[in-house]
Amino acid sequence: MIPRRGLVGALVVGVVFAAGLAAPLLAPFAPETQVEGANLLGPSAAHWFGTDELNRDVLSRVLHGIRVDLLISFAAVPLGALTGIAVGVASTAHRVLDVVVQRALDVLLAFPNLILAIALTAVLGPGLSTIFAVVVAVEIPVFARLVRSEVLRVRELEFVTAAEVIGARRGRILRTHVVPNSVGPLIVQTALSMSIAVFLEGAMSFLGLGVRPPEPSLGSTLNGSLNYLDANPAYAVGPLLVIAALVLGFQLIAQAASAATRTGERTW
Amino acid sequence: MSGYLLRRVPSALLVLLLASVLVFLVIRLIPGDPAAVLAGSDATPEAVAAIRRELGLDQPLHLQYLHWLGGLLAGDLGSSYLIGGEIGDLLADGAANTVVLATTALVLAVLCAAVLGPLWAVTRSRWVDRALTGFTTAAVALPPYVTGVLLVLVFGVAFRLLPAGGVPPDGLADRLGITAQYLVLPASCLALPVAAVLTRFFSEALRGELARDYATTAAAAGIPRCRIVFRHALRNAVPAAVTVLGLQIGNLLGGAVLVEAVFSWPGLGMLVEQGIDRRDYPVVQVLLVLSVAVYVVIQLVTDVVHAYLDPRIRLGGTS
Amino acid sequence: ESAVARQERVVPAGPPKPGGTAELGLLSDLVPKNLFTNTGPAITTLIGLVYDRLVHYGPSGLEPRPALATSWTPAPDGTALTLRLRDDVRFHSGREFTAADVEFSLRTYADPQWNGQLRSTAAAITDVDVIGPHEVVLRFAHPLSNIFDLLDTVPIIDSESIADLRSGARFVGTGPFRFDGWRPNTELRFTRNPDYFVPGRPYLDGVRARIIPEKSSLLSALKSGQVHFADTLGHRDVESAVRLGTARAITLTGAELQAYVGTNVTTPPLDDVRIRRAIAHALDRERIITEVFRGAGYASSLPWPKDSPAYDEARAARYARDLPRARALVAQHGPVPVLPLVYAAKDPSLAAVAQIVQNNLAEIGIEVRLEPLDRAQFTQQLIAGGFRGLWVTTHSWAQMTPSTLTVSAYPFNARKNASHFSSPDYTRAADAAWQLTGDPAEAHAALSDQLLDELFLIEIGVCWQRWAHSPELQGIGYSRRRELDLTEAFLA
Amino acid sequence: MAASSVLAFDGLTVGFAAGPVVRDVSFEVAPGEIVAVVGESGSGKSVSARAALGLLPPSAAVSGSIRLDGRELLGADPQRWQQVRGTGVAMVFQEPSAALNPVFSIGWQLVEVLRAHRELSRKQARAEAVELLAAVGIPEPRRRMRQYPHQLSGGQQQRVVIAMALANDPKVLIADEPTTALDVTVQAEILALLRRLRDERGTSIVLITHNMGVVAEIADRVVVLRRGQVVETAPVGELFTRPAHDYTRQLLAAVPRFGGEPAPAAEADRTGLELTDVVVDYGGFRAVDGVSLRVGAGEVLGLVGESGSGKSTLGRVAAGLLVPRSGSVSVLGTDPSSLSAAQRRQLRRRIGFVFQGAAASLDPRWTVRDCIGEPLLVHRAATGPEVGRRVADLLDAVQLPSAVADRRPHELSGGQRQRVGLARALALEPQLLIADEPTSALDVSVQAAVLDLLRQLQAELGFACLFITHDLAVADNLTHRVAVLRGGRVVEQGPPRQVLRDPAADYTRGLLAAVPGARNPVEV
Ligand SMILES: Nc1ncnc2c1ncn2[C@@H]1O[C@H](COP(=O)(O)OP(=O)(O)OP(=O)(O)O)[C@@H](O)[C@H]1O
Ligand SMILES: Nc1ncnc2c1ncn2[C@@H]1O[C@H](COP(=O)(O)OP(=O)(O)OP(=O)(O)O)[C@@H](O)[C@H]1O
Ligand SMILES: [Mg+2]
Ligand SMILES: [Mg+2]
Repeated sequence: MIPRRGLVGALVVGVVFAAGLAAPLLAPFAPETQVEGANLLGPSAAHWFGTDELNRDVLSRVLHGIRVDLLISFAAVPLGALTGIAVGVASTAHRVLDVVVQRALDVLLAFPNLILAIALTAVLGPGLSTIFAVVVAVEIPVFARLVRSEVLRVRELEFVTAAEVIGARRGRILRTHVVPNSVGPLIVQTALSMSIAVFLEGAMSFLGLGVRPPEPSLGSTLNGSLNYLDANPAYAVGPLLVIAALVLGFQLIAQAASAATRTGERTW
Repeated sequence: MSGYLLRRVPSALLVLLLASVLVFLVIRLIPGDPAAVLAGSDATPEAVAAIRRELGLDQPLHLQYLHWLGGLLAGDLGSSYLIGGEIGDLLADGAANTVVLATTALVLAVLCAAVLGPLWAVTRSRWVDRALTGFTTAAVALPPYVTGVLLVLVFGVAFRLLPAGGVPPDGLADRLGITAQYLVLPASCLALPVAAVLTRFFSEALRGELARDYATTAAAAGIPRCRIVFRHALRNAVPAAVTVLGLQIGNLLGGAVLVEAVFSWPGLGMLVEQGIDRRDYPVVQVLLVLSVAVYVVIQLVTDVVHAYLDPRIRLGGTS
Repeated sequence: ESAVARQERVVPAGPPKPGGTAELGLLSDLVPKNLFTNTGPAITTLIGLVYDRLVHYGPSGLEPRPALATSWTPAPDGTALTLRLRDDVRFHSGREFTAADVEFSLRTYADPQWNGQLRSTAAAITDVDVIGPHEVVLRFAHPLSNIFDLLDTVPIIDSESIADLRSGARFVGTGPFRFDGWRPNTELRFTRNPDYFVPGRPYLDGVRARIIPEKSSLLSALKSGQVHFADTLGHRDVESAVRLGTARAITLTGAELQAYVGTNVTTPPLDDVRIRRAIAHALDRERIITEVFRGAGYASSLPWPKDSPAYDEARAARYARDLPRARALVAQHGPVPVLPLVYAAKDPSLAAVAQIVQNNLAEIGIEVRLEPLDRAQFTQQLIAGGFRGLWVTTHSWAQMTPSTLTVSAYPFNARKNASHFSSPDYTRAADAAWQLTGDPAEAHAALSDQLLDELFLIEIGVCWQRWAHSPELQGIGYSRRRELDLTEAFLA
Repeated sequence: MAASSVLAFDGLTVGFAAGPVVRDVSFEVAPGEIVAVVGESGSGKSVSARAALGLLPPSAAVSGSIRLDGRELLGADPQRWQQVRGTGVAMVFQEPSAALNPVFSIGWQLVEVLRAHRELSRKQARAEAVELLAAVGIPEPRRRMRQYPHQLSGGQQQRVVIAMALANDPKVLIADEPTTALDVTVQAEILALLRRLRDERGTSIVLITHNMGVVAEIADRVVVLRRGQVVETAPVGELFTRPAHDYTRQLLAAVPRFGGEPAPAAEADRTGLELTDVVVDYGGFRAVDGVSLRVGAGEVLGLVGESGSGKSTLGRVAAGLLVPRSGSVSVLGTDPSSLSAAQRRQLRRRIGFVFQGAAASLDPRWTVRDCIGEPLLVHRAATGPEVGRRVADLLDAVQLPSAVADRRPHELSGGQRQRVGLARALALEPQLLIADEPTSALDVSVQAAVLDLLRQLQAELGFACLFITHDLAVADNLTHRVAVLRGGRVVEQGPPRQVLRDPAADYTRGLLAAVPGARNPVEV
């Protein structure tokens, strides 16, 4: 059942991914095309999710919008996560380094996500690259913290001592014993971070810091739609469906992955 | 324990100091000029320059910083460029509102995780599992500004069951019943994503604990399932959840920016956002340093909780 | 007890009825230091409720009507104005209002630190001669065509509490409501001024203005009956509230705003007026007015509203949408690089306008890159003239005496403006209109022609703001600068 | 007979993905009867026992029947299981170190168990818990109540687990190797306790053990298991005198006996390990108090002594895992604490270490192949397919079927895990082997084979060996010299012939007297 769940999740994410990649082929319109007179129309055969306040086809914008979020979920999050894991693991290797890194992370973590987003955007200017930077910056300390606390826990377990007695190098022990035994929470966190990245992108556009118009993204489309709920509710439904599908997919994959990495089952 | 705390304090102070420098610099790195905001869009450049002089913005950065820090240390938070009042007064109101909102949300989230996490970890029912997967998906997929808008539309506008936003007109301390009604929507909205995240981590950690031999031993002794989950395994799973909760506090404060906006809840989130928006340096500086301080304290608490819960840390040594 | 029930009110029909507290929702909070800059709903509400002016314009036309000044006599050469004042007016502090307060208010307004929008006009008042407690003569450096604009604008403030005004602790005026308190980010409270000089007014016992900085929340607050009145909602929001039957709309005719595309005339290709004209011909003004402003306004190539003395139908229609012509103009210039277009990111209407403009310009082969900035940066760059290409925003002041626009609104300032535009002809036309050196009609025509020919600001159209209020709150008025007037308001 | 049995296994079959591991096992336990289950390591003893408590992992397919007082247990609902567990059937698990909750004190955990089935006040429960601890022979029970599992020695942990199983006066007690980690004196006490329990309360006991001495001493009936099947069931006397099955005979023949004499140490003059005046403190507690030991190259030193006397602690000191408070350590001629990290790694290449708790010392995510192959890879002693070959050889040497290579530790039996740990320690042909109870979980036939292997390797490689055991017969058979430890001090050391047959210290004499079966030696 659990592996099947992973397959379903992968399928869902895969479909969204493919839809994003194939957006230029699938979308009936270019995302910026302003169709004359089509102001906030409801769903119709020509516009499945209706049109937005600037007469653009919502479906086309959602399809193209997926690309932005995919880039963030599949590039920014992994980049931030890997960097964070590297930082977190490295910091456990050395006492002084650990103190320095932890305090630096404290400083970073102490700024709420969105505040970081607001500040970074104000410095870099709004746009995709800024969102990318924000997501990376937000993820690094989270992963670093998480991996560190896991590493500290696992490091005390006896099989790590066993590897030390064998004469394995610290790096090897970290790589082969400690980190793999810390992956559980990291997997859960990765799935969450991927979801949260979509959310963060949306929140930034809610605060007017999102992608640079007229480029579409799921978050900014969703956010835009909220102002026109009574004119065209389908406008909100489009991006919501895709976001929900993505998040569900991530979650199913994570559930399957953590089940696969779990070392025992409850027997009672 | 107290020795441990004492050792942590200097580094916490260091973090605060570093953060204050960072806060100060970052805010000034942001392009935009408070004087220009003050002067308004139809002002002349000369007027702007005059305002800069008046606010002391024409001085070198390090002097500005030292001046501010000196003030802070002397207990003077400074005054807002825009609002004109003492920041201390300005914060008092907002802080009360945010603390109430965030704490309520935190309690809701923790309660939710405390109930759903174990349920999820223990259940072998497909339907419970699916329902929880669905719930956490929805809670993470729907950002607070969407849930907020929807909640307001349903409860505030369509059915008029609860206030659509704002704080109780006679203050939070007026009538608990009334305050609760104002709090329900924003607090749940803020709590939802945190609750989902916590539930996920907590159930995952619990599941791992329940598979361990000591839990089997307890089960073999005939200890009721509930008790194994809540008394025996919980304590082992809580540290991981506490780490995540510590990380989530930041999200909670960030989420407050959105939730406060959607529910017109006049708290610090709103103050920060507007402060940045209008380049009200003193306000933003103080607020950010404050949030760093809150965070540092929470980290301290997290560490203490870890140590308290795990005798191996508390007493040192492994067998 | 239900919090909703607490705020629920029954709506009996009937004539104006005293009593009750009006609940207002405002989109942004007060900045006391900006009190005279006429920016933001909190300021316009505060000024409208707490302060009186010397004269006031009606909803249309520029005929002054008595307010604190009962009558006035201009000097024949136009360089002085004698004002006779009411003698039955007291400040909220209890102090009597006298001629000295007129002098103090005008002088304060002229002080650069307050950034009063009509400061240059106030500064042109060389002397204020207090003749008697209720009579005063204003002397000017030169004739001022817009002196009544100033008198309609300047709030009469209390000299004793000026320090408190700056810090936002106390606002003392003579208006229908007394300022009760301000909780930053939360609310402003006012109570009825029992000594108001209009007998029996105001009807309301008090006013509470809540700060609700998020449009959707403000709309919900209105729809759910939490507030009686919402300032500065989006046009579509007002429509939706009206459609739901929970609200009525007030269209602020006479207090017009103008949307425009600004150009930096020193950067190529915008230094070529042909490109500016091409842009002007490319804009789909009608679409912007109907779709973005939901029909609340009309397209025009000039800032003047229809009831302005400077309005001229032919001139207003000068740059009709004409794509072939626009393309031809671009072709004459040659290839055009990508142009940046800056706008304030948080305003959905402006974002929409910017994107339509982008789309329009794409049609004539001009590629535009949108650069959303936050408000602080936008304002800073506007003031510093930092825009490298185009920008989109709104301006005001064309609804008053035409010369006010060119001496007061920074984008139009003949001496220094964000477009880096200067020309002796424009300066001369602006001065002529202001200082009344010739026939006003001619001066206005010259000014309009300058604006149309040089085209450093490309007007999109004139638009009206809309306010929404619940049917319960009736008798809402407003000034020409969108200041809220609740003197006649009552809760039905 | 069916009516008189408390617990009856009938055709029990348990299968995992790789196939059945318990096949059609049937035997019964009468009231007040002590049934010993013996058999090859990995023959399905623990799996059968767990089945009786409904504690098999979800991946196990169970069929057949297990009845308690005539009522079927298999397929019971959670409520019934909960009632049965602890009072109907209680279990002592094989590996005690993992069976205790690390974050709660011993006392708390005992009180929990006591209150699970009985209405006791906290105070009453505490008082009873102290009694229980005393009954299982834990010294200073009141102080231990406040201690956490990691502060106890392996044997102490095991006794706590036994105390927990006894707490609710179960009808049937299933004890899975309850005395493996105990020295003989404590073992004798525990056996006496079990016997008393049976006599006074009529408790039926299923004793899973590999120690034939224990079987002889306490069991009424013996069930012999091999490869998941019952090969023989017989009353204890009959089994020892007239074993019916070949395997049983083989088993009995493999029982280690006093009197084996190893070949003399090869080059005992070169020093493999030398500890001088070593003192180790845990917090305020002195676990090792001025111990001096020397193990010559090619020599096997047996370290025996009561549970909690500091044996494992000394082992850790020798491996450089613990830096003593004072005293000096010399490992293969160098002091490990003076070395750089790289030098220490090189030193460790030459040391093999077997942990007392095999389960915890194996990475739960790794397959057996990875675990054993790790030292080879770390020191580049083998690469590519060569690793697989070497691992297969090692598995073979410790009597493990090659099929286990792809399993992960939690899919192994206790004895199998222990051998994996041993194989890993031997992988690099160490010059110093520190083995902490390396054969405690092995049945006698496998144990004999493993001891043979060690003897043979020792002869070939001439490594020095610190062999920690509580099994005096094993010590007698394998070691050149024996050191007896008590309360952190060496009370006696010398050749086994002298120490174990003609002990000078009273303590050693007590130890020897307590060896099960010593009074009525097993006749074959
Ligand atoms: N979870 C599991 N998955 C797969 N195989 C398992 C699992 N648990 C046990 N086994 C296998 O089942 C067989 C029986 O195991 P069991 O633990 O009952 O042995 P045992 O008789 O108790 O041996 P020992 O004396 O070594 O403890 C072993 O071969 C073991 O590898
Ligand atoms: N981390 C620790 N903290 C406190 N006390 C400890 C710790 N580890 C061990 N001890 C104590 O030190 C003593 C010696 O422990 P050790 O593990 O060396 O015993 P042992 O001889 O190996 O016993 P066993 O045969 O039971 O394994 C025991 O009394 C134990 O309680
Ligand atoms: Mg076993
Ligand atoms: Mg030990």
